Amino acid sequence: MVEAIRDALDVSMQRDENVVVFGEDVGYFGGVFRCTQGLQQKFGMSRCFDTPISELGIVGVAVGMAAYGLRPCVEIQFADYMYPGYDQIVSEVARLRYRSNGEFTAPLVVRMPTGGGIFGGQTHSQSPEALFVHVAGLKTVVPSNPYDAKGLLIAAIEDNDPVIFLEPKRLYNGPFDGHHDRPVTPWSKHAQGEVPDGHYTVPLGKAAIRRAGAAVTVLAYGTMVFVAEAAAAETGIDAEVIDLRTLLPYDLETIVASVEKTGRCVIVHEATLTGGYGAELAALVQERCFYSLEAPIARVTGWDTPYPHAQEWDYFPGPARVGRALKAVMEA
Amino acid sequence: MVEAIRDALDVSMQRDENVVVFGEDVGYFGGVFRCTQGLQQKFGMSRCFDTPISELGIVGVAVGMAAYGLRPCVEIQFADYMYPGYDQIVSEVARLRYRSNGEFTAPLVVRMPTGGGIFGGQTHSQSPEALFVHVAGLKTVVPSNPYDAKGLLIAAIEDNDPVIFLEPKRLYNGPFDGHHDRPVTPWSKHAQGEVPDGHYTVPLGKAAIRRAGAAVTVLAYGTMVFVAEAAAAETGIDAEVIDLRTLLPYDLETIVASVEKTGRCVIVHEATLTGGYGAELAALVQERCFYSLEAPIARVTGWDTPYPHAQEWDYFPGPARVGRALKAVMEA
Amino acid sequence: MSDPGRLSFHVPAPAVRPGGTPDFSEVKIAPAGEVRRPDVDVAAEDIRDLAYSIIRVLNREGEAVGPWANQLSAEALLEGLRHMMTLRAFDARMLMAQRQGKTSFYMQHMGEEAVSCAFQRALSPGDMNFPTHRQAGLLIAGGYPMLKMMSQIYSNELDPLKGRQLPIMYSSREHGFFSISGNLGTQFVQAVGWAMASAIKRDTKIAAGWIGDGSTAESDFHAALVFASTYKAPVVLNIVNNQWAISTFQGIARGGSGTFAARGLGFGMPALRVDGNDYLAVHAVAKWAVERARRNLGPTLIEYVTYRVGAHSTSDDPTAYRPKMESDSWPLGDPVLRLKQHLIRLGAWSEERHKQAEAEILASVIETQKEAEAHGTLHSGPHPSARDMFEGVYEAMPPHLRRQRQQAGV
Amino acid sequence: MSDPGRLSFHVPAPAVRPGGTPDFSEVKIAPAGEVRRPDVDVAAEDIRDLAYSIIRVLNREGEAVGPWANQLSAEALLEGLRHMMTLRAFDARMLMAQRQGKTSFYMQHMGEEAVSCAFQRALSPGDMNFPTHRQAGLLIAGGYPMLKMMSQIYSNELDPLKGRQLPIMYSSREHGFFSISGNLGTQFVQAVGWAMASAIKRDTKIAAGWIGDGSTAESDFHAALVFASTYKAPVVLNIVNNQWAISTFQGIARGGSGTFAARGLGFGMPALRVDGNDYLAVHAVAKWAVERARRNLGPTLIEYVTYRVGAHSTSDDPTAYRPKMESDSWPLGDPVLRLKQHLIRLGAWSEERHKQAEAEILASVIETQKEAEAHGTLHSGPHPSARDMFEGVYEAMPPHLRRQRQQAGV
Ligand SMILES: Cc1ncc(C[n+]2csc(CCOP(=O)(O)OP(=O)(O)O)c2C)c(N)n1
Ligand SMILES: Cc1ncc(C[n+]2csc(CCOP(=O)(O)OP(=O)(O)O)c2C)c(N)n1
Ligand SMILES: [Mg+2]
Ligand SMILES: [Mg+2]
Repeated sequence: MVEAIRDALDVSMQRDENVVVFGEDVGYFGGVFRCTQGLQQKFGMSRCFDTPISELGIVGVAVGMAAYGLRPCVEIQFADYMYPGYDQIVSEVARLRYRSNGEFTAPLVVRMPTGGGIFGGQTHSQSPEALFVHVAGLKTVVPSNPYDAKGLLIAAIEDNDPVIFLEPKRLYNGPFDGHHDRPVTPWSKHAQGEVPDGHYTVPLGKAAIRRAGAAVTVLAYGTMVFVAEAAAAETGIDAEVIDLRTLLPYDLETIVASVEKTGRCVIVHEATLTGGYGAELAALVQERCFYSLEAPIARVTGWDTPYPHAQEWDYFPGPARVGRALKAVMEA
Repeated sequence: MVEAIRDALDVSMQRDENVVVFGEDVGYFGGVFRCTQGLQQKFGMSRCFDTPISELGIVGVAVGMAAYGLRPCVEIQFADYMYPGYDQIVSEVARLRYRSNGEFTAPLVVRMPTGGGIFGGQTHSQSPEALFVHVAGLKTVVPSNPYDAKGLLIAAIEDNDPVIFLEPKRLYNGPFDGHHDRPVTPWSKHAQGEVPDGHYTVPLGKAAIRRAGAAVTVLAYGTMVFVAEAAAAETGIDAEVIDLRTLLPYDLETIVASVEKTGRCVIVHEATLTGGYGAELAALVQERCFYSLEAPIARVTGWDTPYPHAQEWDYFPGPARVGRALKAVMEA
Repeated sequence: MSDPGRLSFHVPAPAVRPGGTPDFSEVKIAPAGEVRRPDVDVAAEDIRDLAYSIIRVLNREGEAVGPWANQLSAEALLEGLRHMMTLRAFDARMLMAQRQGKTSFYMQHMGEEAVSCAFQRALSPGDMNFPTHRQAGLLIAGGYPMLKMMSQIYSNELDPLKGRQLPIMYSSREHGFFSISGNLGTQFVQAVGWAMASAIKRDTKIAAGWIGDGSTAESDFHAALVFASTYKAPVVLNIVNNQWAISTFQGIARGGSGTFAARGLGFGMPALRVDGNDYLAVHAVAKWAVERARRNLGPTLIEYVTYRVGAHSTSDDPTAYRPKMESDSWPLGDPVLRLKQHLIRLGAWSEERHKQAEAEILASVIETQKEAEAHGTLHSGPHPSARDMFEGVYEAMPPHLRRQRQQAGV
Repeated sequence: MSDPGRLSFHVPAPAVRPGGTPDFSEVKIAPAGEVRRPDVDVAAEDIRDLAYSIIRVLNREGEAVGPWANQLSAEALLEGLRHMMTLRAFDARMLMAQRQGKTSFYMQHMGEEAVSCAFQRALSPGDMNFPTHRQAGLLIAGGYPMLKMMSQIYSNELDPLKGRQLPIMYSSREHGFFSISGNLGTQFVQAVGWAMASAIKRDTKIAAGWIGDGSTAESDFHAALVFASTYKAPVVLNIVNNQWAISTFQGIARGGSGTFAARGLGFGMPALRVDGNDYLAVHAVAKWAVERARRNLGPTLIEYVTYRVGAHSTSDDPTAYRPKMESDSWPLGDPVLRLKQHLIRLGAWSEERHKQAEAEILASVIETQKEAEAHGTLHSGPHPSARDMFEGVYEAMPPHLRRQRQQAGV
């Protein structure tokens, strides 16, 4: 997925010289996950450069640049480190168009690696998507595979609204279904690892059905898509797995159509439970599909604790936990 | 309610000389809402003082002080301005006990005026409670009247965990049911405006039933408690209005008991809808009360836009909107 | 080490509080004309002293003296006087309108008019200000229609911001005035970003950031200085030190540092301190810094020393925290009176013409106000719609917001 | 103004990149003994030059010279040498353990040992460090049991932090070592708060904040300086300039300013720059600043000039961004070798005793390591439980978390 992201940046920088890329260690070195490798060499120091360690500064200068007319696509080294830039995101990026009645806009993208599964402990594992989804004016995207990552990132850069682009870091080098004790499959051995050359987009706001099923709907995104698929396969439950891809604006039509068909719904995410994005999904689904629901909607998520180091696999919502939830919902 | 908060601070500072109070304009002037008036004079410059305009600094030094052994109770001038301090709140305040295995703790309180209804526009009207409730390690409190405000604030200061204390600014000078065109009642004319002298607490984590009813449960907090009461009275619907008081830890027992009784639930808050605290409440209620529910749970909230200035009353979830929701839920 | 004894806690406090006699004797004011005017390509380390001095042009007699004088014609100065007088009249009317309930909130500029009015005249078309809440002079001196300002304040049907923003939170791309944020400080680093963009695009435009003395404590101030100094951004970074941040005197934000300008020294940035009540000095220093930026010599930090004569906003009463007459003792005088005196001394102006101008300006402001009010005030007359509230959150309204608008029945 | 031409964008870059020949000729190094030692109650404005110079004690010949010399006995220096050698041996073993998969992550100190080891010896019991990720010397020189450090790194059953924290994120209230945060910078302002609290309580304890060169760009750095200077907090604010922030050279964070120490000047704070590879100089300057704090004279900012010899962490390879041999050309040498040379020159040490000490220290570290491993490593042996994961989020477990723990079946 790293290559797909790099490719998306490359394509975007080639097509539009207003696209600039910067962040901590993204210039000469190409980013700690190497997503920007080679871009400085190819496009020069003015288009791709290192910044001081100030997430506030990174987002803040991006706002000024976007107001000027550039399209900054910045990197926050880990989503866990976005908080110093959160004021600029919430108070500025999200509201600039609204408060200036469209006179100034902030068509920028903030990329950040998100999620756990790499023994990163509490400060390299967080999934803060709920903190963006609650903020009017932002769009929030979470790709689950290289094809989508490239197409969604290009779409995000071309979008005239600000986009928070969360990259599940556990998927950078291959799909991950939560079976941490099994060998890692590289993307090259996976269908969605095939990424076309050149320009294409995956539209924001559209979910994808990853596995059709009739018994229960699983709403997931990022790494959890693979976990959900594994859980379905392992339990033998005929689950329909929906990869939301864009968390806001969300694809309510696809969600409602599925739940109306299955009558059951399990929501899966890595972020902490309380006030997580799953709460919004549950609230929406019960509102829209109340009369179709045959069981309470279940959420399988990270626990309401900081993300621990040693207890990674006790914390991570893996296929066993998701499988149990599927069974429970089927039996309810 | 201003006097009740001041009283709580006064009582706490008298009982425990480790309680210190600071923030922007809170010292000599006594705070822009006058909640700390007189405290500097009474307790001296070392116990109550003005700070530079840095919400990061205010929370950051409070963490160091709390680690030393003090009990800082700091003020953020408006909840809308807490974002520069959000990193310290999320990454430090909330996780200090956990990450140090209890060796260092942050028993501090962050007070902030919240909510709309005063023509404060987008930067003096926000209700960011969902951004705290999602963060493990924090407690979040929203009082709705002077009696509770004093008792909850004393409890918060005495609590060994960090507490976010959101004060609905529209309630500072009297209850407000959303009828902005009617004369303002002062607290002195309201039962809950009576505040006992001296020390007492209202326990964190316990909701209060403000209006008993059998037809539908309304979950509300802060200003919305009065709006909900008004809507019930005006529609004549026999609603049970629950004032949550503490959003985390929440009082699930009281909520579930009520909804199991009424079979219907309306959730009301001023914050934007998507990803708001109401989503969590809806998710919990449908999970716990699925088989009792006779209608989809409805949410009446601020719209998913920044808080506008001129359209204050179009934005504010007033009794008319809540009333419509009550009727719809009753008819569903 | 001998027993050092116990520590004690230090909280800075102003010399005088209500009831006391105003005293600015500790404010060191260099005589006008004393501070040198270095070349714009001077090395920052060679002018560190300028961060601790104060550049002044107009002396007590109303003469323009020293190396920073003689930058503006009498016509330009007359125009400047008119801008400041207009801003003052505008303030007076809007304050009154707020008291009359025609709007919710207002913030005036009394005493600080020279800073934004003179600065604006040092910019070129296409340059961009990133202002905070007390720089309406940038708009007035930049020719922005007052009708729009009033309409914004009234949130009426002509409000260019559709009622979405608090009064005085103007925005005008055309007039080089970035949308004001209610969150202090955020604009300062955005100005740096805008300037970086101009350099990236090999453009010629520059940016100006604005911040108050109190707000320099915010994180954005630091980020702005870090990024500006690293990328040598073509930006002028302006600190308006009006001595107060609501009820908090500047000593709380400034702490142990001698001046706010000194904050630039740690970044190797030229840092100048200037008499903010001296139209000529403000303009001369602004021009110097703008030229530096334009010539790609990098950022400049400027502290304008001035005094907030009025209340912080219509929501506070300063007599609760400072002596009532403090502003009368402010040693740098009144910017309007000082420029007026200078122009009279130059022979280009007179008491009578001043009075007449005052009356004319007031009349014209009142006329505009009437026109604005015909289009509505906050609580009466035509106004932006609830529909407007739902627009502009995104470029195109997403489905969830469309549903909400429908629910709202608008 | 004549046509200034087009702007251009400036991005600082290091003089040499991989493939090039290391070159530190632009790094100005004052001879040892040259910089004066002011009294601790000196006015900050009288020592601004110290922010641009570099305090050094050990000269090339290994002699201690100048006014900052002669603060420590030979015994104390021998102890210091042992601390640094211990830290180096500890690093070597833990790095290897990480490569062997016994833990997930490690960060070494190679080249920077003097900074934290010497600083710690200037503190008194009860003082509190607010460290960042490269100050384990504070623990080692402070006598914290190495078994606990290793257990934390291994997340084993003895881990005082119950497996909750990333390796090396130690915490020890008893040893004056505040819980390390993975978020850069946050601790710097907390140190100021701790110091303020000590002053509020009229205590005698002081605090020390720590931050890396790269992290000075973070907002917390600014807030720390603002609050420390306003309240004259009894705190020593330490910047460890090891030339690199992961792949980013210090010029990106430093920008146009001459030095990191200079950042203190804008706050009227004494700011000193010191040879961070000189145990004696670090200790002398630390003592000076600690005394200032203790005597209620307020904060001091110190920049330690050193060099990160190893990789940033076990997650990166520095040859991708800097010449392989760059560390060999670093002009300030190696702290262990320099102190060793000095002690030999003093007649208190010899090559043989050094070799022997090296062997002894390594043996003892290995012994402790074996003991730690008997209690488990990250992926094998005894370890904290899933129950531990649910504890300590709050003082008492709230109902929602209890339900989750039950659901987890633990
Ligand atoms: C982030 C943030 N914190 C607090 C406030 C509240 N506030 C509004 S103006 C003000 C004082 C600003 O003082 P200063 O920067 O000196 O500017 P001045 O008003 O004097 O022009 C404060 C504290 C705010 N608007 N934003
Ligand atoms: C807020 C935040 N942003 C980014 C990071 C990622 N990060 C970890 S260490 C580091 C470099 C720090 O450099 P410096 O401050 O010079 O300290 P050094 O590692 O050189 O000791 C970065 C960018 C982080 N941990 N926290
Ligand atoms: Mg001010
Ligand atoms: Mg470094």
